[in-house]
Amino acid sequence: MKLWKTILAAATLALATGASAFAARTDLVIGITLEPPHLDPTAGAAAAIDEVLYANVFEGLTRIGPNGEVLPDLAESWAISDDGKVYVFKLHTGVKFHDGTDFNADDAKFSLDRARADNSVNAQKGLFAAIDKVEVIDPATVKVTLKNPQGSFLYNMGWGDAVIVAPESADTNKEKPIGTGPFKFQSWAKGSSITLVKSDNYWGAPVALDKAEFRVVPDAAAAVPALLSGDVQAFPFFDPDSVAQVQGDPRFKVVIGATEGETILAINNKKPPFDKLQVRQAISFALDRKAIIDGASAGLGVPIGSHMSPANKDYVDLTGLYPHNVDKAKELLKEAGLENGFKATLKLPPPSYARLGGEIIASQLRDVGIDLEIIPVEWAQWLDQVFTKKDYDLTIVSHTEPNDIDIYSRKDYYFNYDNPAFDKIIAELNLTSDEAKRKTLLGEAQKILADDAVVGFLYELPKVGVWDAKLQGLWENAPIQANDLTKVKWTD
Amino acid sequence: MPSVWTKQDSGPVTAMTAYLLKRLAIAFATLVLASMVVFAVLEIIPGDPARLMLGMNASADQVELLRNQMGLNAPLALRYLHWAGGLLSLDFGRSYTYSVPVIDLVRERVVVSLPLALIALALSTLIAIPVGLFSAGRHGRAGDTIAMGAAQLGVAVPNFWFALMLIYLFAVWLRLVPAGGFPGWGAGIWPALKALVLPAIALALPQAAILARVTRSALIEVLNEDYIRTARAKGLPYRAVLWRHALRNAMIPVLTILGLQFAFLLAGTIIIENVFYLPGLGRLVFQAITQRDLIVVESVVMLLVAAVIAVNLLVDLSYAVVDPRLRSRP
Amino acid sequence: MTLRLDMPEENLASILGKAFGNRSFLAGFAITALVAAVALVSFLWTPYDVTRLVIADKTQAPSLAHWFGTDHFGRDILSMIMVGARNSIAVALVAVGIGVGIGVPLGAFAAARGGLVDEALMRLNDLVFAFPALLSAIMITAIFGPGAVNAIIAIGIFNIPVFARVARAGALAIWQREFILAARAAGKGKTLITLEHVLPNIVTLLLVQGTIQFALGILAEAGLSYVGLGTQPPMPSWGRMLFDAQTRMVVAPWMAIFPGMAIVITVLGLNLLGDGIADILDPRSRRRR
Amino acid sequence: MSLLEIESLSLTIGDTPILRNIELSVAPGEVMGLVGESGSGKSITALTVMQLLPYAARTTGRVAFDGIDILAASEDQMCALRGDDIGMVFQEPMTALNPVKTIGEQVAEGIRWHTGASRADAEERARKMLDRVGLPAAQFPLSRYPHELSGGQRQRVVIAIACALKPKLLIADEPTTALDVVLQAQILDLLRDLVAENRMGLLLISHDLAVVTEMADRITILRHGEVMEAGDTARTLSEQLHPYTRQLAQASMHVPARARTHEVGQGQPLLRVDSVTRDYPGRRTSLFKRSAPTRAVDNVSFSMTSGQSVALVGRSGCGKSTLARMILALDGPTSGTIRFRGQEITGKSEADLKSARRDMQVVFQDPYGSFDPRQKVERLVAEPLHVLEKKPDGAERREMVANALHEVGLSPRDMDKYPHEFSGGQRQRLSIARAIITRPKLVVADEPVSALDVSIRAQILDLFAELNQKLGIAYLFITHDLIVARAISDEVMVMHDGRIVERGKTSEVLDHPQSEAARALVGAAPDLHRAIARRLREQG
Repeated sequence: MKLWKTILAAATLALATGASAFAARTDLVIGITLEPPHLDPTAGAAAAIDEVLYANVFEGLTRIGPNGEVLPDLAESWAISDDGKVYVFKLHTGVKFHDGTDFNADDAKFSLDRARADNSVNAQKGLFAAIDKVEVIDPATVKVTLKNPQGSFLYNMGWGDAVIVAPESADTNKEKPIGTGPFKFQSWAKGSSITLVKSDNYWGAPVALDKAEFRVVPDAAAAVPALLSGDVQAFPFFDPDSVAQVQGDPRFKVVIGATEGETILAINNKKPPFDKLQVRQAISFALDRKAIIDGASAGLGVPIGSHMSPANKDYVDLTGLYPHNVDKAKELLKEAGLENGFKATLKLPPPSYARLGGEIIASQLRDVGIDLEIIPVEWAQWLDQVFTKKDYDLTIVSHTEPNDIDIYSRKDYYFNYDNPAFDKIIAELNLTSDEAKRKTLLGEAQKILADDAVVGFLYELPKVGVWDAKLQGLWENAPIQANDLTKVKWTD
Repeated sequence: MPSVWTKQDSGPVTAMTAYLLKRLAIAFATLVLASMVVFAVLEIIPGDPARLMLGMNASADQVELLRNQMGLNAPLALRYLHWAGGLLSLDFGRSYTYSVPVIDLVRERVVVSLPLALIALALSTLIAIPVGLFSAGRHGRAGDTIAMGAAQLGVAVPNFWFALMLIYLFAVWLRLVPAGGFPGWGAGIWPALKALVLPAIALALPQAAILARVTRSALIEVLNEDYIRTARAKGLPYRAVLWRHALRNAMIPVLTILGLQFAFLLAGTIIIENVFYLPGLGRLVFQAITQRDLIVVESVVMLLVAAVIAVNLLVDLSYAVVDPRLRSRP
Repeated sequence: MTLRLDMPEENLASILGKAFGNRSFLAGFAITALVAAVALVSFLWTPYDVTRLVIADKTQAPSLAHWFGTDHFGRDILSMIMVGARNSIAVALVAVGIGVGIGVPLGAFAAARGGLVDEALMRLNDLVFAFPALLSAIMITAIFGPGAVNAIIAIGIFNIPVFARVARAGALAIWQREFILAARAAGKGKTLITLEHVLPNIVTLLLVQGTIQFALGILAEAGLSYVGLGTQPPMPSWGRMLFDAQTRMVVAPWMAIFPGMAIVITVLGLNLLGDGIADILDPRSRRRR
Repeated sequence: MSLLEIESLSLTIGDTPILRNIELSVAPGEVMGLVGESGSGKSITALTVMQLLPYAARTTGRVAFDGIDILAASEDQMCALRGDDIGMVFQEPMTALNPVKTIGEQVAEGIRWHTGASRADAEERARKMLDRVGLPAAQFPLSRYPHELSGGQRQRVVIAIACALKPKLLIADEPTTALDVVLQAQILDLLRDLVAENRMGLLLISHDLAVVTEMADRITILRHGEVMEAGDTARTLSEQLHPYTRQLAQASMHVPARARTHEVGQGQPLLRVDSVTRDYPGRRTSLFKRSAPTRAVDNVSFSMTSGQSVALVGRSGCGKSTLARMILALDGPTSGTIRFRGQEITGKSEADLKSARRDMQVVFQDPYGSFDPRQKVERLVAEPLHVLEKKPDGAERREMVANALHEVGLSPRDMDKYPHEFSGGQRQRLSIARAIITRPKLVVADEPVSALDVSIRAQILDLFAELNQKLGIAYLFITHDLIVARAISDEVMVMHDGRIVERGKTSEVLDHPQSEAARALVGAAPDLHRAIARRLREQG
């Protein structure tokens, strides 16, 4: 390895001369599993876009911090009216886009209006649904008026889909992204890698890295050798299943963090016999979460009892509700008139948590008499058949969006779950910004979902990061799917 | 039966031209049929590319809007004609997922896949022909048995498994070459070639084993021909007969297999490029299939089919170069 | 007449005699029989139940309890290889069956009819050959859903032109023989001649091609399963086992080594068998691949 | 001193003895004829001299060429001898030349290899040599490929290769067997002249006693790998002291005894061929044009009566076989009609042809290729029963097959054997049994004895004659061999370039040919009687 030799030579030189001010390495190759389809975070759902660009190339009014907190970004401060409907953002000045154009309130207004327009192809238009109007007060001030108060508005503005783009470059961002961040886009070798370099005219604190390459390593089988051979120095989202391969190797740091990914065995609540509560509860009793986590996630991941991350401050521990109990599960099936068991299908999307977990769950449900046929599907088919057409019995998926318990109240959502009591709580929650009140409501919501055994709650998807032991500053947790490189540096 | 060789033929040149034209016409017809098959098959794929591009949270209206923008709502026949017409002018349309012209994607990938296939082909030929010659020359003796035993083993090894073993041996253990990835030709010829070494070996070895066996059996068959005896009766030693008389006559089955292997190599790159995560055509099409990027799948498959047809045509023509009898064949 | 060292057609006894003298045949037969026996035994008995996952026993190295170790779900790899043999054989065999069942009649028909019918069928063959087989198999299984049945169909489709071509070439050679003229002079039609004279005389050719396609079928199934498009869990398959093994090469290399060797040995056995049959029946027969 | 001297040569391949104590010598300028039936070891003897034997062959004894011990010579020494001092001509001109090299290259190659001559010099010598063997550069440039030449021309090239360096010994292994009689005569003349010019020794190997008698000064007769008799050609063959020599000579001249012959014009014709023409489409020369079609059979008319035996003779490629196929309704004429027993058989469906097929059967040339190797004799012989209106049941069928086998001199027990268990002569008997099982009125026999050794041939001809007498079957014999025609036919038709150029009583046509084509055929045909007579006359 030429690169290694260079480093080695340099290190030896540094030792020999005893120079303490030796400049640390400033380049980094980061492995990502999925290649972004394009490079415009405001025009696509793919998490891979954010993984490369969020906080690095593009910035929003606010941003999400390493632990899920809302931090100021292009807006250095804001004021909220008492009724919670008007937000006035004070913007940083002297900020330039990478193409040299200035950033000001017009760009902010343009970005928000573009995202919520009728012909917008923004994948998260819901984030902007509450906005009534956006007004430019002066070049450094923008005022946003909501139709109704929204507790999560500041958080929403921190999403990758809400980053600020310039009217001059908005249409070409897919190929050549122009943002205000500390890194600017250099090149994209399709199917292979995307390279970012340090931006010289960055307004904020300077970054340590000069160059960052995001290399696409699609499957875990290739990731391990790439890491072992030094081709790639960091995999912030490493397949937990492969973690044993590098654990114990002093060259690497394995960092287990939390994500907002509730991994669930989703159940089609309207399809018999899953419309029966006993059947769904029987499934919950049949699940041995420890075995699933051991087998599908290398023992990493925290069991959950409802749709909420254990890291969340509003989390309620409901895992004791359905302990692993085969006899109880059989009993419930008998109550439902299915003592002879039944057959069903289990559609599995590509990620290893689903494919591996699916095999284990199929084996566990077989123990109580439920015979599952495993059908692996690609994401496209999953979106089409399961998510859109709701043509499924059971499926496994991780819901990685943060604070998304409201999905159970959505009409026509693929769970086919309909509970007016739950909907009422969510509606109330949306109008509530009082923290204590919110906590109570969220607790109730979690309880209802667990009682109804809407889906089989499995575990919180761990965020397994593996990177060179000398690398510092990568996120440990993943409140959102992003690789924020602003604090990353090499140590010696 | 009467002799076929009559005197009134108008010479090998026009016969050759006619043969060429006929082959070209057949190749083109095959291509057109293939394009229909590809288009028809891919149109029944379940999965909506528009939905995929927008993700889980998009509304039906947004999806419909995008479908219209992408031209997915036009009638089938019209879409086929549009697509096929585009192919002819090398306009393959725009990728659904990358939203760039497909031709650009293809151009970026071809510079990986083509050198890979060519290196593998060269490697397998360079291994196979000498081994075949060696074995045929020692027909039935220990050297032949050992070489053919090795070839049998080579044929039986799945190339992806072989690739895995190579990675762990040469990249992870010995760290001689990268475990995968491709730095791009811009990084210099040597690093780029280095990245292609293991994949090329993994692709080439099973093919070399097959080719060596074919070369050997073709040579042995030719060595039983009467004209070999004539050449021996001239006083040429065995080795000279092998090189001067047998090899060229044994080329036809070898060329046939070489042509077939090209198709194998193209298909083999799909798995091998995935194992080594090389950004080649194989991985492009594999990803495109999973992402339902139909336009890319259609175009790349057509390109591969066209390449196979072209190579077969080339092989047909090379028969004529090797064998003068075919030059005057109708 | 000069030296005629040709061997005219022979009887069963001499064929058997030669078979026992042919190393290639003996080795191939022994290996193939072993694999078949293992597959058959797996119906009655395996050391462990391959459908039961014992997560607590996952990725154990080979030991007396588990000769080939265990996989990531704690299943016994030896047992899985045994059951996988059954699956590989079934997929490859049915795929060959599709090729023979459709390809041979087509090839024989083309040879018998000649002219435009022949030309059209052969062009159709060319069309299928123009598609890289593995790529198309991946496409087919990806489109119609991964699974053993679709894998069989995808592999089988590409066996059709192979057998059609071999059957046609063999049949054309038979049609040139004088005994066919004799049959025609006896007033027999093309169908009858094909059934009575042509097919029995190309059986050996098809047998040799059959073993080759069988071996290729096993490789193809492994390839498809390896990219996750072949046989689906909980049914174990060798390619699938390699797919599972590839992410665990460092911690559990036995997961990759043993199934890989199972594939190599089986394919080797079949190829040796095919070579042996070809040698025994016709020392000059050209092998096709 | 002899040029080539073979003393007590024995050879085995594996455990099978092939040659036993062969004694043979060739002096410079002498022609030695080596005669024997198939499997007698003629070719192996020649290959021993060349040291081109199969790996498994083991030799004992002594073979000396020009004082060099060939059995002990190294491969390098042999390479120096082959092509330079010993040349060899093989039987099959169609395959003896490398199809991908020009004739010039192939002739020049040996010259360059042995003399180290420059390319230009070697080509010049090759040109001269080809000119000498009758292929002048004006018509046959060096750049010709073998496939552009006819069989006879190719054999001339092979001779040019063998004689290019004026070897001391030329070995010719059945050099004319694959050629028709006219070409055979030309090639033999050429060989004779070359031997005389260069005082070469010639070892001429042939199964044809007549050919050897015409060419050889001395003769060695081989059987089952042993020398039966050797000596001066004329004396050996005229005295016929050894019983095997006598057997060979008599079989070569055998004429079956036939009680009566049939004349033309008795009653209604059995077969009537009216202006039949058959064209084969020409080669495609461009996308839209074809060259003129090849006319294989050109406006042929004739008729045959019941019980008559007619021979159709002609050089290879004259259209005999095409005509035969059309008579058998295996091929259709381009124009003209063929009637069998008054019924038209051209353009009829298989079902309509059934009655004609019952009365018309065929015997083919190759006793190996004309039986499906996978079927037993019973099924093979019974095959024509397919055309009967009422299909016989199993027992009836076996009885009919048994009868047919009996008639051709085979045992009904043979019914349960496979064809490979029979010798070539026996197979031809099977072939005849198959032809007569439906009691046909006409049997078309396409070169039925030309693949057989002379002694077997005599027996088969007897069988044909016997069946003709007993069953009254008419024969149409297709043959290039005038001796066969003379032996078996009442009438002869001579075919040339697709036309029938002469027809008449067998003895008249063969003794007093009128047409040029017939005269050429008769003149070129080797005749043992004539040859011995001439030898004796020359020697006084």
